[in-house]
Amino acid sequence: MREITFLEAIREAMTQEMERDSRVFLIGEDIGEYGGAFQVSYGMLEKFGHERILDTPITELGLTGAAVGAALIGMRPIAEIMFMDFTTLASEQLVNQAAKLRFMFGGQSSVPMVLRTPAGSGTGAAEHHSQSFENWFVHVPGLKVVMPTTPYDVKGLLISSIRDNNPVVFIEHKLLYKTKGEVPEEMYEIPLGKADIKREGKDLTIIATGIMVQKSLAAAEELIKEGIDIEVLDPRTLRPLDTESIVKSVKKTGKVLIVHEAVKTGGFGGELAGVIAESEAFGYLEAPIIRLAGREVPIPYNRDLEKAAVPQIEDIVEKARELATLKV
Amino acid sequence: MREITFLEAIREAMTQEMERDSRVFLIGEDIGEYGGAFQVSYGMLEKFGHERILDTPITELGLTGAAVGAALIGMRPIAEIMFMDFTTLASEQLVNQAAKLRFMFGGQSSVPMVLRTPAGSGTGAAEHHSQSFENWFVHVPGLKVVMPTTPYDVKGLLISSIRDNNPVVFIEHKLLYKTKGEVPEEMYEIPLGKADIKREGKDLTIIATGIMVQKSLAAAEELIKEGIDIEVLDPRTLRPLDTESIVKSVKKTGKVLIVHEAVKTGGFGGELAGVIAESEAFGYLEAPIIRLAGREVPIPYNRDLEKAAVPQIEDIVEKARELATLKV
Amino acid sequence: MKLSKENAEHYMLQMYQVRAFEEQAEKSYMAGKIHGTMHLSIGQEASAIGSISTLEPTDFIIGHHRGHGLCIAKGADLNLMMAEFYGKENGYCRGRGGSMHIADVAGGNLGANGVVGGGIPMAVGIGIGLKMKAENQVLLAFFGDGAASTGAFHESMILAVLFQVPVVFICENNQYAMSFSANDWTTSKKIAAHGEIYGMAGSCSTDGNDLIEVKAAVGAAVKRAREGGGPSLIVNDTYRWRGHSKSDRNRYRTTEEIEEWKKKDPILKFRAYCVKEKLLTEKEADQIKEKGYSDIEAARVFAEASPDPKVETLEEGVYAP
Amino acid sequence: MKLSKENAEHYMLQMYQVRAFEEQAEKSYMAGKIHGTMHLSIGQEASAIGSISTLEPTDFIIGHHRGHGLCIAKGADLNLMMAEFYGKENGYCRGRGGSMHIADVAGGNLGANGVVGGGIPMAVGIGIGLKMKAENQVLLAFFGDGAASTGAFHESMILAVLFQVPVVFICENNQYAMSFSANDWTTSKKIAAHGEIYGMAGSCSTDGNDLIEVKAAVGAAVKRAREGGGPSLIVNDTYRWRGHSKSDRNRYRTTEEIEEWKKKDPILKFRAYCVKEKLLTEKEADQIKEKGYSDIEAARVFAEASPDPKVETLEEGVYAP
Ligand SMILES: Cc1ncc(C[n+]2csc(CCOP(=O)(O)OP(=O)(O)O)c2C)c(N)n1
Ligand SMILES: Cc1ncc(C[n+]2csc(CCOP(=O)(O)OP(=O)(O)O)c2C)c(N)n1
Ligand SMILES: [Mg+2]
Ligand SMILES: [Mg+2]
Repeated sequence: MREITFLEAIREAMTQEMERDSRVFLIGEDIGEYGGAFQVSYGMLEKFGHERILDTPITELGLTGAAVGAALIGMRPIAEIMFMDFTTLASEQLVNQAAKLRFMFGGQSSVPMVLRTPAGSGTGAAEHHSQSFENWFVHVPGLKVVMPTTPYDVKGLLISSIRDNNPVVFIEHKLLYKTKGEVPEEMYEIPLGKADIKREGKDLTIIATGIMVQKSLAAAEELIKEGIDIEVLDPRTLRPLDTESIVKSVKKTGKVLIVHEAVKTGGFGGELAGVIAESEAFGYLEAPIIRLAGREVPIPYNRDLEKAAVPQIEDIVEKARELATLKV
Repeated sequence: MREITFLEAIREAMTQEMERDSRVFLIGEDIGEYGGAFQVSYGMLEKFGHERILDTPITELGLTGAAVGAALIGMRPIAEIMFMDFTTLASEQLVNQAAKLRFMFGGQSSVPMVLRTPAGSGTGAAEHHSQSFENWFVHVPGLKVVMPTTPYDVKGLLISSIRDNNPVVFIEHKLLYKTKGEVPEEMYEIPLGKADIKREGKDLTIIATGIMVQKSLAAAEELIKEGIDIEVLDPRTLRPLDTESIVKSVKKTGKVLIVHEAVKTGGFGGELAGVIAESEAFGYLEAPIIRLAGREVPIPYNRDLEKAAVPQIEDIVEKARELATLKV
Repeated sequence: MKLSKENAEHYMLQMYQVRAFEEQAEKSYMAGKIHGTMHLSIGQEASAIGSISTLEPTDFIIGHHRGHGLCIAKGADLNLMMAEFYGKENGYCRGRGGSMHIADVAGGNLGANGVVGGGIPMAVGIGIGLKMKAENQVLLAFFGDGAASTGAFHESMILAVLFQVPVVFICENNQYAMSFSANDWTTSKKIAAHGEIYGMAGSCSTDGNDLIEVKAAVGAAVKRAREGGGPSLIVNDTYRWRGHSKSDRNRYRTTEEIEEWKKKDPILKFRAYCVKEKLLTEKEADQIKEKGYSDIEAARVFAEASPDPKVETLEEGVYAP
Repeated sequence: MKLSKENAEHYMLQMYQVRAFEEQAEKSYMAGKIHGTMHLSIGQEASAIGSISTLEPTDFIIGHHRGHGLCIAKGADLNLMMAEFYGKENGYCRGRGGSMHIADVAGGNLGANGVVGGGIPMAVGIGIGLKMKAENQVLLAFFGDGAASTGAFHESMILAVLFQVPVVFICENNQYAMSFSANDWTTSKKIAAHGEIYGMAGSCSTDGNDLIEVKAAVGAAVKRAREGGGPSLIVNDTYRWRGHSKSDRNRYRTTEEIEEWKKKDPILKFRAYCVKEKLLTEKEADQIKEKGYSDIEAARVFAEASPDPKVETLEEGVYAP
């Protein structure tokens, strides 16, 4: 099958949906001529014109609210926040309005919108352009939160997100943009709320999100050489979470390592730990639930420090080995 | 000893600190003549004048940033955000600036400020005036997060927060404002990062935050009648967390129930579960770690629905009984 | 602009309904039948009704926390509205929203909001959507003088002009944001002037207690918006008679000031106008008033007899299917 | 306003240092010695240096992402600055901040910022603090034309006027916010006009490529602020020659436009002025230029020889003791 990049898969999903459904449009900063800070929407202005590619000045709150309002009357906007760090400016509209309007109005309306945003470190852009806030939005009933990890997944998940009748926060790790993979040309949906076992194994379950899925897969390849057989589970959708798949995998392996890039304290790993520790999988646990996640620091500029601030393949190998070989 | 309300204790802490230290000032909406939406600062304008009680128009981002800036040059501002729901508008300055400036500038500066905000449901104020976002701020290195639960604690913790050289998010549950308790007139500090065992017990540890501490204590009184002896642990400071006290208590009782008002998914209960499940207490657990927390809905207006949306004493009694009597 | 008798009767009735609704709301609250808080617009009726009288039924409004008048002006069913105020299952929002969040989406009322400035960015997006749908509809977006100080306002004005949305932004300047006086905020008198600089043609202030003046100003802006002339910003100067909400102790203003404004009662003003213009006799006006109050009494009865939501349904309706 | 020879030499040197610093930055990046991104202010030097030349050493500035010129103008140590750019332990921020976050707190530079508009609310607070300390200090707060569209700007202007802070807000209008043209944002030309309406006396625009004009305008505002006259808003119209950052492909503007602006090079303009006014000879100017470039070369050598931060120290310095 044809191989394209993660970034191209996003562009293709948006383009195909815009061709299919005239209610879909893009709104964001520098998404027109500039093509988006990461060139995700490059070329789309030529195709769809200024009527459907709405380039805005720097107005995170305003443009997010504009997406909410348009969705409220039946459009299907895709808003882009250039860096996830700036969702701090947009969260009022996302959290108080988009997430709540339907419930607050007793079901009279819905807010079918997608807010796409690049997250994560690794580009040397330092403290204000590197954060991962997924658990903030997981904490908000009314929102859905999607974190795709492969070109194939990102296309199917984005199409589902656009077609979903609820506000979806769609988080793209920057270092995934140039990764390549097989992606069908036709449109397809990957249902929100379904985890994917990216690698089957029997000794230990790694639950990883975003870029950590790729790093965990690489770690698993290392460890199989030592005879340690790792299962890598990618939730893909963080809210709603596919608890069933998680419980099943942990019951099978009896051990679990949670890996994410976001800061450990208060992060999504806690939610995963909580879900497992209160489930029937608890009785099957042969070792503590271990979280390997971002260190308790802002993301620094210096390249070595930046790397040290988030889990790397070696860190995963080490923790996974330790846990897999632990006798309790 | 003299009894005063939680609200009066806050006012007294602020007043005494302002008398002691001329760098301390208040900034917020309607904190002057109006006395604050909950009358916390009532009377302080007369005492300190407009120079130190800075009443602002509706500018959550602006006033929070103003506190950050003033702190940056050595003042000690106390900013009030009228309802925690509106920290969504202020979080850019809190999360990207206040929390990061010191690290980002390699230690050249510090940001000694307090952001006080009333949180939680129970006042019939519905979706936009009832939320609990503590875990958002727990997730941000550089911030401290304090959630006091008694008049005595709130005074000592607020004094420590004002004297702390870091940005502190200080979360006050509205339903606590009118609760009464013994509070010394003199100034005293309660160190940040120290949990408090609010009730000793041996059968089960309840770790509760905010108003849930009071509800858990009431539940414990019910259960002792049935011979179930509950330990209630109040972390008081959520970041930094007193992991040691938590682990110790759980090792002692072997069972743990986590109770908070914020929505369960993505909440601080996950962090607590994660901390316990990866600690040495794991080996002492005699039952799954259970979280009892806010339901997966915005806070509704109707009184019965509003109550049903967050844990009540009966819910705690029931869960605690179930867990305490569980044989695994 | 000359009103028809029919319209005069209609506006007069709506004004009394709003006044009666809010007086009733206050009574129900005092009687302990209602929990929470509420924001009354008594004294501001001309702004809501004058503005919304310029719309077609297919047009839209989006409101703010002080929104009872806006709802009624947009034609809300008084029973469903009162039931919502009482938190009942058959209220507009199934009792989930209450006073601060009433919406009547089918009737073109896209809802009140508890966040000051919360509706303004959405208004831009609604305008974008209306433009894309090209059905010639217009939106009125209401907010208070306090909301004009928010960042949401500034960003939204810029976007509204950039995308030339068919939206009329209406600032109901009732002189205070809680205790914060519009005179303290040094730009208060200048909100409309900002509008001009943002590039909104025809931004202006009105005597917001004069229904006729409000209707004329908003009507012109609505016409311009409908014809593709883009957004406007209109400031209706008015006054709230009651405290900000139930927590208000009125420490920031004098009784004299309140009394002064009460003399400018928008209802009496409109009534006098109708009588002078021979649109209504005093007797007809009295009958309308009576009808207004009895409509609300009927709504109260309806609301109090209505069922509460079932607790088992709590988690319904968070997500759309 | 007549410059002293000493000042002329000083500003000329700073201009060349800024230009040289950024040319070096670009080279180091191209050579793969630097990761991340950077924002060059080549073409905007007069705005930074003209503005900051009006300050006393005890005064403060707060900057934005395009801040190299501001740092140098405020008297930064070039070695420590370059070391920071290289992410080294002995850089101003111990390599934690990099290009976008250089601060020199002891020197009164309260730091650059990666969030557009991020420094503006802080500026108000710094102003509040300075007023409370009553040591007669002033703050210059820099931001771009793009930042003027943010809610942070609007809220901050209102608060600045309300509290009459000793702050001069300086909008460096380089015509674009990334690809977004100041002409597209319909109020771009009107930022200073907004300032007037907010109630900032003496808000104005300058030819931001003319150091003398900038200095005069900012100087007057600084004087007013120092004397308790409150905040001002000044817009320096200028142009960035380079792309927005390393990701820019310059699709949104023409080569002709860039070439047109290059003819208005602020360095050549100031140099010509100095020669005309007999403050400098051509030869002296050449010597200054040479010194500027060699200072930067020395800084590069210093930076490249500097140690990297130790990974073990990662978690240091998040919290103040
Ligand atoms: C963002 C935000 N900040 C603060 C509040 C608390 N609050 C509710 S209404 C209000 C005053 C609003 O003033 P204005 O916009 O003039 O409307 P009015 O109440 O006068 O009708 C305030 C401060 C809020 N609801 N939202
Ligand atoms: C809040 C926020 N939104 C978006 C960005 C991405 N961004 C960085 S610089 C920039 C343009 C800024 O324009 P302007 O303020 O005019 O400054 P200039 O870059 O032209 O110097 C943008 C959009 C950001 N850093 N912060
Ligand atoms: Mg008002
Ligand atoms: Mg610019």
